[in-house]
Amino acid sequence: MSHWIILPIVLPAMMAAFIVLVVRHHVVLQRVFSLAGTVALLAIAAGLVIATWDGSIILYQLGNWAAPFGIVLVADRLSTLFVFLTSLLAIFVQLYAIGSKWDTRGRHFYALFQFQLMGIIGAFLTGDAFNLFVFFEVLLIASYGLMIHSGGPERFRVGVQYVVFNLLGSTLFLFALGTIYAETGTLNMADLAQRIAAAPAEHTSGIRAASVMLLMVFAVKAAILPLHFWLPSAYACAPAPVAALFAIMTKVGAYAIIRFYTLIFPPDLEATQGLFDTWLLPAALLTLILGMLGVLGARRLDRLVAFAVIGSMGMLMAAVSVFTPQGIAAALFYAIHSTLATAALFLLVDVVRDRRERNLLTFDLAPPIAGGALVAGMFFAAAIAMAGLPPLSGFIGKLLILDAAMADARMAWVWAIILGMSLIAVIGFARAGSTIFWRAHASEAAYDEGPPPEDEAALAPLPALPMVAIGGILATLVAITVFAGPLQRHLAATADQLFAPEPYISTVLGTPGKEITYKGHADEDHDKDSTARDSHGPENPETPLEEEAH
Amino acid sequence: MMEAAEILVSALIVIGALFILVGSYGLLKLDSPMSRLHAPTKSGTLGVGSTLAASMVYAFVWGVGSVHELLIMAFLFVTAPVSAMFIAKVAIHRRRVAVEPPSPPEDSTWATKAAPVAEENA
Amino acid sequence: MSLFLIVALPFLGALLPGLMIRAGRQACGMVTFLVTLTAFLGLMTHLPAVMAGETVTARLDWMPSLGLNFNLFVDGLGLFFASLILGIGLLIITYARFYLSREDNMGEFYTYLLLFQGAMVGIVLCDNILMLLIFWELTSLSSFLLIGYWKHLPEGRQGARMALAVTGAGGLAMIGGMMLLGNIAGSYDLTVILQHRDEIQASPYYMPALILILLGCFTKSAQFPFHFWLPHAMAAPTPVSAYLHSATMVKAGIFLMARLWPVLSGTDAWFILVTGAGLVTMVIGAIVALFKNDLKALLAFSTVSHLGLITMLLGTGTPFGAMAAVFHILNHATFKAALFMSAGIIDHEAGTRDITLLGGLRRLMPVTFVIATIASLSMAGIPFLNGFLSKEMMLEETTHTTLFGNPMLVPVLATIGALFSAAYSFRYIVHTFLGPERDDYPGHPHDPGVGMWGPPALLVILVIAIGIAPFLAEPLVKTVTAAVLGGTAELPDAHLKIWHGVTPALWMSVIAVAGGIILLLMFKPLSRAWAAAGPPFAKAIFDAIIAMLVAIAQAVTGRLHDGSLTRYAAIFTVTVFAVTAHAWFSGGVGLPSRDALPIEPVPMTAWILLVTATAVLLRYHRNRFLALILMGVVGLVVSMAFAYLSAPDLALTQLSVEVVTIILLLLALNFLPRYTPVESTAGRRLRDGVISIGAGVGAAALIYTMMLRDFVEPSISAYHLENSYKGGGGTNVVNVILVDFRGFDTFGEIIVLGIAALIIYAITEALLSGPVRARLLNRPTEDVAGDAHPMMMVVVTRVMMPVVLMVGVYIFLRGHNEPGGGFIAGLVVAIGVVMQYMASGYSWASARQRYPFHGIIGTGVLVAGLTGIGAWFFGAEFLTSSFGYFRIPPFEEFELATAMGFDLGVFLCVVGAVMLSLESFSRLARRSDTEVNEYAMDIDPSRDDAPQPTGKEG
Amino acid sequence: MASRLTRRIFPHPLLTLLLTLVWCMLINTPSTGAVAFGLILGILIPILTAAYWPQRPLMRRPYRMVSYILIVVWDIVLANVQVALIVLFKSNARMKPNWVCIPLDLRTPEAIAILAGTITLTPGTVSADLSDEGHSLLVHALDAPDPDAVRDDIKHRYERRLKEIFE
Amino acid sequence: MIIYALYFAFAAVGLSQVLALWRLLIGPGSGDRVLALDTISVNAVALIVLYGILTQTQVYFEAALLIAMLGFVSTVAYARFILRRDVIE
Amino acid sequence: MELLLASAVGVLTAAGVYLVLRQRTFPVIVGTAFLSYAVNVFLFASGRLAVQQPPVLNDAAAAYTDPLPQALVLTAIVISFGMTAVVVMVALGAYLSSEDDHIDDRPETGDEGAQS
Ligand code: NA
Ligand code: NA
Repeated sequence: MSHWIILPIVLPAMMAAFIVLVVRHHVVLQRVFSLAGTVALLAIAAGLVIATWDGSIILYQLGNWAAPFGIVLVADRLSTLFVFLTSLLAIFVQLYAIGSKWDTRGRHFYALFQFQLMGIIGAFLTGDAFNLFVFFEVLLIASYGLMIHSGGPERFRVGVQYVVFNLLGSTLFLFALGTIYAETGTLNMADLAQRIAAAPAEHTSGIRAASVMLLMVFAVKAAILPLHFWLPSAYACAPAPVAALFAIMTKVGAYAIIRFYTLIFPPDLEATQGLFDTWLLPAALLTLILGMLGVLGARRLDRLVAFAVIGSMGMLMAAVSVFTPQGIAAALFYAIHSTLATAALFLLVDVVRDRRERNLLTFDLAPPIAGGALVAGMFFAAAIAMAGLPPLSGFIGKLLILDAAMADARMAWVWAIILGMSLIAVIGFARAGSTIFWRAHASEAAYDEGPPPEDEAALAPLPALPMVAIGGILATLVAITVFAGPLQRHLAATADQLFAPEPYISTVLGTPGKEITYKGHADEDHDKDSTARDSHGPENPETPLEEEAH
Repeated sequence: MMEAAEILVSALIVIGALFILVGSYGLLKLDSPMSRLHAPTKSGTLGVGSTLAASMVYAFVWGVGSVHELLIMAFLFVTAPVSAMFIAKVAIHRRRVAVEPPSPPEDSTWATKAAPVAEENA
Repeated sequence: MSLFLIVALPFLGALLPGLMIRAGRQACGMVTFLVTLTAFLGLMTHLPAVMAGETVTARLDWMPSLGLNFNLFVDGLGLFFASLILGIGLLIITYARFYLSREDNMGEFYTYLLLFQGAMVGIVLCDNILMLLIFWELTSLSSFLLIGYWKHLPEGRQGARMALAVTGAGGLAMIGGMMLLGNIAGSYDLTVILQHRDEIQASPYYMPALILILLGCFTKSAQFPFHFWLPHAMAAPTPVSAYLHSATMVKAGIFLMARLWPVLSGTDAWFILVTGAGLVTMVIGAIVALFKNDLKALLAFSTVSHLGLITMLLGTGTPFGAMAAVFHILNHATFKAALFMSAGIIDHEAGTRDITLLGGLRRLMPVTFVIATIASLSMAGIPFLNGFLSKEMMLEETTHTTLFGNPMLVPVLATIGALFSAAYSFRYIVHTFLGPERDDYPGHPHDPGVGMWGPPALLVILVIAIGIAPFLAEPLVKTVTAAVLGGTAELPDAHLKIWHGVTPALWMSVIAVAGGIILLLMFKPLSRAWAAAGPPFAKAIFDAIIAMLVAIAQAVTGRLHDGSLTRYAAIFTVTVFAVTAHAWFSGGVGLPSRDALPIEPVPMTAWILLVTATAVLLRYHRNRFLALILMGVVGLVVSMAFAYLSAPDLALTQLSVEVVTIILLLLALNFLPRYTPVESTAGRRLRDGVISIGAGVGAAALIYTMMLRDFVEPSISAYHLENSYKGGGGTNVVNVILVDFRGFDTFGEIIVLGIAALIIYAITEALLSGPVRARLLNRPTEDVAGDAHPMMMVVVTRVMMPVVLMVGVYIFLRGHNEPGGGFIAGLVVAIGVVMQYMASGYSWASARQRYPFHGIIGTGVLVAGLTGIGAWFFGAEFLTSSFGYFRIPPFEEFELATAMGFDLGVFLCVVGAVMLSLESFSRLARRSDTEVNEYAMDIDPSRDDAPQPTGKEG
Repeated sequence: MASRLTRRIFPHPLLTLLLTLVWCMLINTPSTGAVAFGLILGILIPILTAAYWPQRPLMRRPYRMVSYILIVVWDIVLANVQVALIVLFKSNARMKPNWVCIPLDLRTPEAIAILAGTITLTPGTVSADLSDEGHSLLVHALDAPDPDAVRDDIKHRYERRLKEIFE
Repeated sequence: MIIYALYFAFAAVGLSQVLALWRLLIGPGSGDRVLALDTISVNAVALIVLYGILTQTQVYFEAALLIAMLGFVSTVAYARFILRRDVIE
Repeated sequence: MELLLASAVGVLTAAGVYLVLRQRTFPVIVGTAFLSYAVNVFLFASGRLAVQQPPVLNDAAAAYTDPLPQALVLTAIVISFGMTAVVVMVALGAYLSSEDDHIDDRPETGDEGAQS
């Protein structure tokens, strides 16, 4: 068997542990090791994408235990796609963190960073519902640390809210898992699919309750209304590279919804009719509306981008909630696109923050920043992508979603809201960009008593590495636009694979695991209970208690 | 023999339970914090000790034998005075005593009442 | 030249000006000119084929699955528009080179211009409507950059945003329309769509598609009521206005109506919408234009009016109307570009565009005067100029048009439009150039260099040439019209000529010109009346709408996200409750299949304890210390319940975690207020009570129902029970699950714990390196008891800690077969160490601590991970376990399992994590006035006898 | 040299003994293997924790500890019955709680701790505090009309014996 | 006979827990509450041991040991908090 | 027995939710601790209840209590401990750096704050 599947999980974990153990006092070494680890991760992820390109499903039985009894990792097109995306994003984010020196503004940045990668990738790869919970927790707790990295009153206050809200989400996850285990007696996702499909028709309440509870758990991650409240402040307050990395975190929720509601609770499942097919689309559209209203109404650039994330999740989930291969394929394209676009925006916001006087992110008047044309140009490109205007990937994503929505009876609503909200986003981004980047040029005239003394930060030349990182993300956006055709073919194949889950299920459940050869004690006549002091011993079988209990 | 053992175990259990009950009853009944401290620290400890002894006897008669109950007993007996002392210190510190303790025959004051600054110089 | 190259050239070339600007403005302008010229010449290579009626195509697959492909084609219509775009582009580039001042970033300007040019060429040449949408929106974006080019001008920024909002909105609507259209036709390729007239017009989606597409066209082409953005776009530098509003941007909508004419026109809906909008726009634009004092605003509204004219012509749906439209597009492009450029010259030289500050320029700027006059007269529809010809055709067409059953409506309105058109054209000449010379011009008016007047002059020559010899343009116009008709109708028989005889159109023309002169003569009183009437300003309405949107957005998002976690949590709970309840009650619950266990007195007592403690805690939670004590009770009861329910491992874990948690909370409470103030009103508490009772009842009902029913299939744990000993080598199934069957969960779990400790450490560091540090150090010392490190505690700890460590080792070693294991052992050991810390204090104990807790965590994770990896070397999966039984005298036979290595990692990680967390908390508590205690205990009478302290050794 | 090495290996020999005993109790089934393993741990753990117990308390006559423990156990049983009777049958009003101060002759912390522990576990008394230099012990008696008698009893019955063992 | 002794013991200890909880709730001092909690945990040890006799198993030994040990540690922690506000200093 | 356990889960959940809805960080943290008690018992009960069953394999036993939920609860307990530790520290950081332990960014207006 090949160990490639588990490497993306074990490698960051070991790297983080190594960083904590050996190089926790050397920032340069931490950078080197962490970056090297991430590059290796990307290579492995690429290998996994290639290995699953033809539709093969790779199974990894941890501890060599057969599913559903042990935990399995499953690599298929969907999971490897997200693993690759995560690794790619991680490289850019890390370059930015190095270039902007964010990594030195607090302790244990790289350990947390690598653990975060481990959690995210583990969530994508696992084939076990409870193990998914564990990886959710890994990624969450790492995100708590990263979110409040470097501290500060505002970050702590927002951090408390972020943590508490997600604790509620985690609690709900456990309630859901308890319910699902109580109903089905299993935790393996493929096994769940089989058992739920075979569940008696008169006894569906528990399964239905579990299915919506899980949906809400994932909806918290995916920031779907009305469970999204944790997001705006947390993302706005998080250090830029962290916020950029968080761009993939919402996708974990989306991934889980796609996985669970194609594999375990597929749209044609009798037991769960009338649930997510009814509720998810309205929720997604409301999310879209709220996100874009947030873009329009934001008073600060960082919050604007945070709301753009919510809006993008609304778009994505609108596509998912059509629950057709076409819809899922569109959602996947949009997921890739929006991850990169929001990451780029968060990093650009940080560049602006760093270079504006008093780190202003409000739309107040401030002098222009050095290298403003480059930053403005990049912001323009990223905003275009985010708002779904041509020529970047956002537009293609939008077309794909609109196209997919034709299959839904509520198409008119979907179209009207998506298009209407695109307009709102365009207006919002135009308002923000023209204020931040253009109005600055009016500042000399606008100040009554002459311009304020020039800020050193604003005049220093742009540091190269951060711009390379952002440029890299934008270049990737351009690349997925140019190669949208082949990419879309792959995503369509991915979606088709999701809607034909039999190979997945049979691979997971049909692969034999460990052969159990009985290894008793050295002297065979000892039986297993002789070590166990479970009873007071077999010598006096009639104890007074048993006697009386008869 | 078995009957004797049965009687012994039962007696130990009942005695233990009674002591425990008395300890908790005293905890509720006694009217000052320092007095309340006496009941559970002693009766409780002996009550649990008696129960543990019952368990040991039971194991020796009807099982393969067991001595690890002694360990729990030792644990309780060693820690109970420390817990009691801490709670007494709380009572003294929070002035929840009916009568203030008299001055020590030697030294200037009781440790709990010693101001932290003075204690640093000690 | 390849069509791809023609479209790509402006985009690729857009990179050049930015680079060339370092070589100077001349080089910058030159390279832009050359790029455009190359594209233009490339386009001209297709002229012969197109004039011969052929269609040149180029195809490239992009996203075939979506139907989005890079397909281009050029026919008469495309060639016509592309030539206009590139040809006038050349003139504009030349003009701009001289128009822009030294302060303006020319590289940036030409970059935007080329982007815009490319997008326009893309629109007119593309054969895929999705592709067309892309170019369409690109024109919106690039025009946004162009209009906002003068960033320091608020009008520029606002105008740019307004243009983007309006045209962007139209573009978005058009996305919908185009996708519907493509779906009806089964393809997004224009050439295919154009073949499906009947299907399209029969489809139920025709109406929505038509409306959505027209929304795009009308906004782009500034048709009423979307016309208002155009005048505000005049804040752009004049070359931009000249380019965007004569030949390009605003013509994009016209182009698209023409392009889709074969499939969309001919229906009542089309006729009413397009003709109606065009007519209204034409009249309103003309009227408003007359009263504009800004030269460019006047021209802008005149553009609105003329676009309305063309739209109206396309709306009639007749071949003749189409031909007139095509001809007017050409004519309007020529005279309007010339007019904009002349307005720019005036602005540039006289220093103002305000018509009220001008007049009498004819002697000062004779060349400009000539150019502007000829162009204006063409616009007014004076014979022998091209504007006259197409306007005659328009008027002719209106006489055959019946709108709302009234044959007079269209002709009369058209005449009124023409009349105002003549009026403002005359005003442009009269109020700018005629009249007495003034001495208060803001600048020093004089003719500019040939670089600036050359381009409009060239256009004026065209104006005259076509006006005198229209037959020259006829082949072109006919080819283009044929392309517009797209084979759905016969090309009209008419010819382009000056004299058609005395037709109604001629009379209408005469009325228009004469009326125009009269209007101009009456201008002053009319102007006063206009000002008094106070017509609504579209900008004000638009601004109000945007402001309202922003206000709504801020109200909605601000109100919802006001940072009130309590409300977020309430919404979360209610949502979860409601959705789950809905799911539950809409399904079915089978009958109970299990008997309930009897209720016994001891569990009943425990239940009473738990409920009482919880209730009292809720009542008195504001006393935080009491809350923690009650939490201790609840934790103990829960642990006991686990023990009672045959889960000793759980009981042990819950207990030890409980204690560590309490210690953590106590450590934190040291810094926090000890009481929670009453802040919630009774109503709010009632609300929260209702929500929480709902949640509680829900959870209870859910688990109660399920406990009395069986699994749908037997649980997988039967396998674990079956194979725990045989395959995992342990009789404690729970532990075997933890370290073997589901060891990967445990791996994640210890990482969570490790991360928690790292975060706590990092936060401590952040706090201690910030402003908080000083506050912490100088916290007032409260009234605390003496004797921080009591002798009895220290002495007992000296014995107890080693014993506790022993117990830890014991629990660790037996975990595989009996309750216990690495996790509980880790907690026990940690608690033993904590005992030591509590006894002798943090600083005394940590000075004697030899192993950094970070390192212990790292080692733990590494050991656990490496144990898992170890299996690889035996060709097995991560965490595959192995075990065996060994006998080494004097020891009894014992079992060694690789899972123990994993458990050791767990153990280390737990010890490290718990200790690092506790240590971090106690580091915060250090005050500046406390000294590190030198001795383990504060009071030690034996020190009286032993003068040399031994406390430091060891 | 040798003694220093011995001190490194056996910082607290009695602790080693105790730990070995604890291990045997934990294992609960007597065997040489258990004793051997217990001994190994009994040696290792004190070495690991030696830093936390820097001085080795002097015990001159450790064997007398046995008789002391027996006395205390007996007293505990008696004391509990006494306390139980007081708690059950004596009203709060008739009880005479009192403070008892005991000047200490003991100087070794370990010995003082054992004394204090003994006092708490035995008849109606709880050791509550130590004086600020460790020369007196504060004891609370649940029902002691005559505190001096209690003091003398404690000094005679327990402190004297401990003094013999430790000093 | 033993079973009846056990039933009696369960009842007595259960009652003791209720009494101790009562003290915990009425206080009045924090020290009283800590003492009550300590009593509850010591009584819990007895409950576990009794349950071990009832079910004739020794697997609950560790639980009893741990409750004894942890009860002590938490009592000290609570008391230290009242005395010094800082549990580990 | 099932009724006792289910109602205990209900009481713990209700208490947890009520405390989580309070306005200061400390009760909220206590609330999350209660929620984790509740969910741990819930998860445990998903394996159905068994009284006086051997928790460890032996030959004499006819049936066992379900070990899988126990393992899950163990994992959940540990994870929630880690989470609690972090949230306590973050809350402390928030309080120490702004001298305010409100969990809401600003106290709610309207029916709130009358007494604060
Ligand atoms: Na917890
Ligand atoms: Na675990």
